[in-house]
Amino acid sequence: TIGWAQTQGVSDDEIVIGSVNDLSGIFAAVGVPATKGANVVFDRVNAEGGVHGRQIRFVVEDNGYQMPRAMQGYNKLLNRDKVFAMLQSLGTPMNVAGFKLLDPKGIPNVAPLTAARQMLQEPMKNKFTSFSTYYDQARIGVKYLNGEFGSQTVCTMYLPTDFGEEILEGSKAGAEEAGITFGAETTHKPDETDFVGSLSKLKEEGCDIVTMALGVRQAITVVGTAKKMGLTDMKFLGTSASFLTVVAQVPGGVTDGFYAAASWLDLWARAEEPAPAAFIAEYKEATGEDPVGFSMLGYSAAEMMVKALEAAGPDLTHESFIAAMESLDYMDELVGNQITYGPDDHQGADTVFVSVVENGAWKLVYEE
Amino acid sequence: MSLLEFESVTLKFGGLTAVDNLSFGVQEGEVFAIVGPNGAGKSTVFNLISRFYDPYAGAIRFDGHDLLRVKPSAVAAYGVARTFQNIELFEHATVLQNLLVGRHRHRKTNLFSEILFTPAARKQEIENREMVEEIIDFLDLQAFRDKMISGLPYGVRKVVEVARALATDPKLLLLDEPASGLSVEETSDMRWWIDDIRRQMGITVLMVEHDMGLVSGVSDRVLAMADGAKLALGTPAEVQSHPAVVEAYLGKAS
Amino acid sequence: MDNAQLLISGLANGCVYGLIALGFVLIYKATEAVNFAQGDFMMLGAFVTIGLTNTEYMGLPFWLALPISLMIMGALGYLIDRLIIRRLFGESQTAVVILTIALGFVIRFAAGLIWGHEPQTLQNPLAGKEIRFGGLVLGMEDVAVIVVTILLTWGLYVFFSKTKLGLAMQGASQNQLAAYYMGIPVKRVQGFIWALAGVVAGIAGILFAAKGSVDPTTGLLGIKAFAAAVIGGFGSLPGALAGGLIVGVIEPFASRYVAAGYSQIAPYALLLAVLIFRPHGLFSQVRVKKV
Amino acid sequence: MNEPILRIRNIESFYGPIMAIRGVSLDVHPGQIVSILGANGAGKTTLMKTVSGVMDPEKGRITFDGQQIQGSEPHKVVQKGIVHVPEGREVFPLLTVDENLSLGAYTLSDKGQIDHDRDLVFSYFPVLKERRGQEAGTLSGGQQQMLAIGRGLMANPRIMLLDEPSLGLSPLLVQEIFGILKRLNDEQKMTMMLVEQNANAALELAHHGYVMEIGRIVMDGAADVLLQSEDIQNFYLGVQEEGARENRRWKRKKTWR
Amino acid sequence: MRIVFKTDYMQDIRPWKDGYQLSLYLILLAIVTAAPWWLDDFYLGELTNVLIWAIAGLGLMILTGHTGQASLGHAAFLAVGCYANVVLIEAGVPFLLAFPVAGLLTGIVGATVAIPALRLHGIYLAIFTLALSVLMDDIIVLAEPITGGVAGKYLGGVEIFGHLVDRWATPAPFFWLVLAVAVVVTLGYINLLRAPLGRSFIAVRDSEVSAQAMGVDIARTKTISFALSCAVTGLAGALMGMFAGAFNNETFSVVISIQLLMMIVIGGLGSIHGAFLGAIVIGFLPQFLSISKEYAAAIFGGNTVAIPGLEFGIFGMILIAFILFEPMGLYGRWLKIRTWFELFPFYRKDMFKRQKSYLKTERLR
Ligand SMILES: Nc1ncnc2c1ncn2[C@@H]1O[C@H](COP(=O)(O)OP(=O)(O)OP(=O)(O)O)[C@@H](O)[C@H]1O
Ligand SMILES: Nc1ncnc2c1ncn2[C@@H]1O[C@H](COP(=O)(O)OP(=O)(O)OP(=O)(O)O)[C@@H](O)[C@H]1O
Ligand SMILES: [Mg+2]
Ligand SMILES: [Mg+2]
Repeated sequence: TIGWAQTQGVSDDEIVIGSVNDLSGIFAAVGVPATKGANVVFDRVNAEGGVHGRQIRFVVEDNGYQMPRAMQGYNKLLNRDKVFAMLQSLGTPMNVAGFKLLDPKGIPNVAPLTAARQMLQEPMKNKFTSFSTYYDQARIGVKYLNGEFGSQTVCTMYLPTDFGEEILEGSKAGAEEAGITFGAETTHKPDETDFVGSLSKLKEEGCDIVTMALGVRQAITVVGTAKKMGLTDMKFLGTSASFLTVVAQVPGGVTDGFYAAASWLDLWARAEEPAPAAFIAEYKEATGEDPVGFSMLGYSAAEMMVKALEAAGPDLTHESFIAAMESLDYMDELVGNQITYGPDDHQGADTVFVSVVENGAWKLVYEE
Repeated sequence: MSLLEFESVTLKFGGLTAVDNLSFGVQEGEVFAIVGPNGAGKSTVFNLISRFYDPYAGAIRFDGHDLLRVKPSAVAAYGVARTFQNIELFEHATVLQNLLVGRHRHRKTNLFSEILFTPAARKQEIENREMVEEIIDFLDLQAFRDKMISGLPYGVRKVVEVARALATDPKLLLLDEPASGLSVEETSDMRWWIDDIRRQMGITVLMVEHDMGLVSGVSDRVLAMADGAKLALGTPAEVQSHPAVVEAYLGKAS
Repeated sequence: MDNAQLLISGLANGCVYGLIALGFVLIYKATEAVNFAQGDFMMLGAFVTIGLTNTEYMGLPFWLALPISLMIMGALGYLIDRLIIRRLFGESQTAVVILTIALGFVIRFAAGLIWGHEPQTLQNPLAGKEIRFGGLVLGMEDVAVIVVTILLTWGLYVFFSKTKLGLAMQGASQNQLAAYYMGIPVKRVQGFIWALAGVVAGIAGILFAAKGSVDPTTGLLGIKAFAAAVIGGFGSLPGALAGGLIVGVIEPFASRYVAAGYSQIAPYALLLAVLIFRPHGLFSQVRVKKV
Repeated sequence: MNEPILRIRNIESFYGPIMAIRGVSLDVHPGQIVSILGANGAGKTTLMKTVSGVMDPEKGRITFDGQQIQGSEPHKVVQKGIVHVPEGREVFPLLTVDENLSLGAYTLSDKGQIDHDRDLVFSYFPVLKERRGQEAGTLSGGQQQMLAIGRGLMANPRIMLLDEPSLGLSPLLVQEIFGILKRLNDEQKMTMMLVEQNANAALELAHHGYVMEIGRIVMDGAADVLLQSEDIQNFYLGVQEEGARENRRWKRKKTWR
Repeated sequence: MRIVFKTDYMQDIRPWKDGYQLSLYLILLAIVTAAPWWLDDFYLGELTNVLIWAIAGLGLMILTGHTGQASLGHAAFLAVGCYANVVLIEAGVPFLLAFPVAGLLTGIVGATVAIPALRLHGIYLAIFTLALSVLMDDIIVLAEPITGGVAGKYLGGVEIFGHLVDRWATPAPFFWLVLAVAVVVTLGYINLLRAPLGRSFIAVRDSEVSAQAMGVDIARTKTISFALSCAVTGLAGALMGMFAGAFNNETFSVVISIQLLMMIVIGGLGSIHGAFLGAIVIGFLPQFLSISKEYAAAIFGGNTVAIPGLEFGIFGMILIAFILFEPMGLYGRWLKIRTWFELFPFYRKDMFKRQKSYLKTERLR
């Protein structure tokens, strides 16, 4: 029998992939370039004849980072577009709510744009993440800083959201593994713009490692403020959420010395290397803009999707796709990661890279 | 005992004494008028009764209740209804709805019976409506029953205010310049209406009015005020001929 | 020492809130409308300046870009009134409020389209400079913010209370009909105030972008500035500044001394407290209609 | 007679679907006081509003001093010298008495003239001087009415539209107001269009009178002639009075209807 | 032109004008009830969503449209209702009890909030409620033992008389549940408006002084209005939670509060129809734009994110257009259209031309 005939989102000449993303809300800086990056791949693949003769249709619903809109997006993707799989959906709560709908139908959720551990919650069968979690990033980053500088007290500045709590817990775990103390924490709101108070508190507590789970704009301000206050022995550590080229490029060297533990390498720091250079050229050709880090992630996730679809063969069903995903094992030169999946391993890359800003660019200092 | 009693009431706004040690009583069944120059404190007296202001000193009693102990809405519940000098109607509602709000103090239903619109609620609505229709007939407002207040001319609004106050079925009716803005013809209607309100409905009327024709035509007693204090109190004729009143209020010519 | 630093940084930050709040109050004072897009105006002002100044865009000299961008913002404020808000003349203020919320959506969209969604910083001559006195540090941008805010508040205050036009604006907000009877060209006056609000938003945007960075969602800061304006008493210009300063100061102190998990609540909790005890804000007295 | 300064021709005004003015024409000559009488709802206020531009007529022409002004913005009408003292006072409630008066002179810039006018207003209404600093919204009804009239005078108008200026004023002040209007007319030759319920006083003062009913002008004539008309006496001057209360619902048919 | 002769007071008290009007509404209700048979799952889901928003809109309409108290914080009450419902169900309370109790609890919370809010007017009240909405996020995090904090809560289907009612597994019964709630709330609302309490709401909205002079206790009336409004909003919140299936502190954001207010203003303040019309605009328009984008892409080419956030930008522009076109809300426009038909052919061309209008300060009340 031909399994795909019963599988939604797959027809003779088309595969529908969906995404509930943020194209206009507070995370548009992530969602927009990632979506564009993915489109570059799909457009190219489609132009070359598609995968096993099927064109890929990538349908992105804008959730504006709001739950009701996200639910409408899922309704459309599942009931109207009848997607085969989801790719790069953004937002932990939105993804988690989506699982309730995807799981019963066995629809795969691939490479969500959040590094929360919940992305691999049970049933894990149809869930695949690309990268290490915020938790691991914070944990490993803390250990690195301790090893490198002998720092003794870890503190966390975070937004009280699941994103923040993941990083808080990772930092605590890192401190424990390194055998140092977890000193203090401060909580924030996304509209906060001044951090002198929290920083003096952290100074008072003797913090010398500060992990951060803040918005990008806020992270920049924190680092700049600390400079002004002369808190030079405090090492600031962000995660993949702060690992943006713009953070390194803030004028005046404001962010110099800022660490980020992420699961990929910075794009522009490696612009000369062949894979990034080829990507930059292709992206620019396709969109007319310079890519940013998240364009690269979108691109690489789409590449992975195409690889899996190819490996699944012409008889595309959820089972064959999941089997194909689980068989993937390749080096992604663009992001600098070995991607390996297996029946019990639904997290593609496990490496955490720690980079630091030096002279307006990210420099890799450690990987694990 | 008077129905309404003011006892040495004083009210100050900053440095200004708007009501100055004022005492008077309104007897049940009479039409009592207050006159006085602009800014004498007449409307303020009304506002004191309505409990919009707390007096600085003194006591206000109505029908055995100490008004100073209760909130504004309770005053209406005791049976005091009023109109406003500057017209305060519910603009975005019809005349009928305005009058029905007047029935509020007689509400017997509660939240639940209203949401379910039980037979009791229905009966109450019909009764309210009958009562309000009588007032509409009485004040000749039939033509405006379903009109929005916002589209009514000044004169009609004045009458609607009186109607709304009557709809509360009060013991004491406070009218703040009921005839201002009315033509001579309408003023004479108003005169007969007030007369009927007192005689047929048995409602005591306390009114502020500048139209001396109306005042002397309907009122039993008149209080003249100036600068918040009592100037004269007596029958219309007495007050009108009181030299201080002529001097401060009526002017020599009249 | 420590507290002095908190205070002074809080004041500088509060001035930014105050600046945005001024924009709210300006429009409210002259039209009684609440411009929910004021925060987005500020964001736009910041991006316009970045677009003129930053080397990756037009790269004009900062001091040249400054007046140009303020002019652009003024023109924009005027056009928004002329083309959109004015069509609602005499309609209920709720309609205007909803309109400005929708306008905020459009501005955010446009900014994202033109300047992208990543945070950007204004390249400016003050960047990185700071002054120190006795262990306290204050960035030059902060100094600029404080000076400009105080001057602007004072200037606008004088404008409203002392000039004929300012008085006319207040009159127009209280009774449009009466203002017309006095011969005040109410619509033109409102156009002027929207232009002025555009300029004030431009100033706030420039200072904000110089102090930190902006992205299209920066305008959401407007909500906090709105809260600040309300704390001060919505119709009062010095009140707006004071409200901004209070919020600005409370934040660092709360983060410093209040337990994590609660500290970030401080500005809004303060707002609730102020409103409960002073229902019309700190700086305006309660008014009751005389009947 | 000289050319009318204000000429209203065939004006029709609507509130949505409701026709409030049904083709009104009237003339006001320079230096004249024209008085308009009518029951409530006749459309007097609407007519005034249409002249001062706060309402647009659907049809018809209004010429002031040879220029057409129908449908123009109200502030332009004021700049031409037409000032409207509206029904219901319409003071600026949160501004002080002084500030209200200053706004009355918004169209003028001669400081000396403004100060002089202000003193004049204060001499007419001394209580306003006492209350210079008080917020207008807290004045008593009659005080607000004085302020509204005073504010109108501050504009130094060529023609004043007065909509029930005596509303809520004490008898003494009503006499004074009419005295003031008379003086302004005599001394400064100020032209006026006056709506009054106090028909007696209005016709005593006016040169010419119009009677409106349901949006139409049903009668007009020299004021002294109108004063003698039986209908006017019956319906606007209350002469027939003493009608026993039994007859009160019986209304004599107005001959013009 | 239809003329109705009135011979009985009940004709005015009844919510419908005549049998003809009643039958129109009944037919509409029948058509909507049959929706699962003539709509596919996608549109049924959207219709359900619109109805949930409409219920929330009815809740806010009581407070803002009829009592004149602007709230920019109703998402907080959605949250209260949602969490109350889930927590009760998790505690083993059957849905048919948990649901109304969730509404009741939200009503009690609303009444409690009303007490400090009683002295606030206009924007001061709006910002007060807005702050509540902002704080709700933190409160949910802090109340982790009850709310599950940032990890959130889940709610799959519920059982009603042994039938599974679940947004995804059994969309039709879930739709009927929502429809039933909407109908019941609407009927209660209609009843309220023709009874003394509803009129006292309007009285408080239009003039507090004279409402007091009529014996309306302002504090009590506002508190009841808050309570009713929040209770209905709580019901909507409970349904919204069931619709989403999963929610946490970020679900009921301030943006939703703001959209709720937009919704009732665009629909038409002070009318029940307005809540429904507004819900269609705010609830379905974004989805409609998203769908149209596909057709546009099919016609003009280009991929789905040619312009990121375009739908949102267009959404904003359409809202602006709605307000400019009809500042009194869609219901106002509908009334005009209806009048036009009723008067046909006696209408005048510019009968609905806006006459110049002017505002007065709302700072005094
Ligand atoms: N809220 C207030 N603040 C300050 N002064 C006030 C206030 N309310 C009233 N007044 C003053 O108190 C005095 C009495 O006002 P009130 O309205 O009682 O006068 P009135 O006798 O009704 O006059 P009128 O005949 O003009 O209506 C006036 O001088 C007025 O200016
Ligand atoms: N805003 C409005 N909307 C609808 N109709 C209105 C409006 N204002 C007035 N009208 C109607 O227009 C007609 C004329 O009203 P207008 O106010 O001009 O009368 P008036 O002669 O000034 O009466 P009054 O002596 O009571 O002031 C009235 O029938 C009234 O119902
Ligand atoms: Mg008075
Ligand atoms: Mg009139």
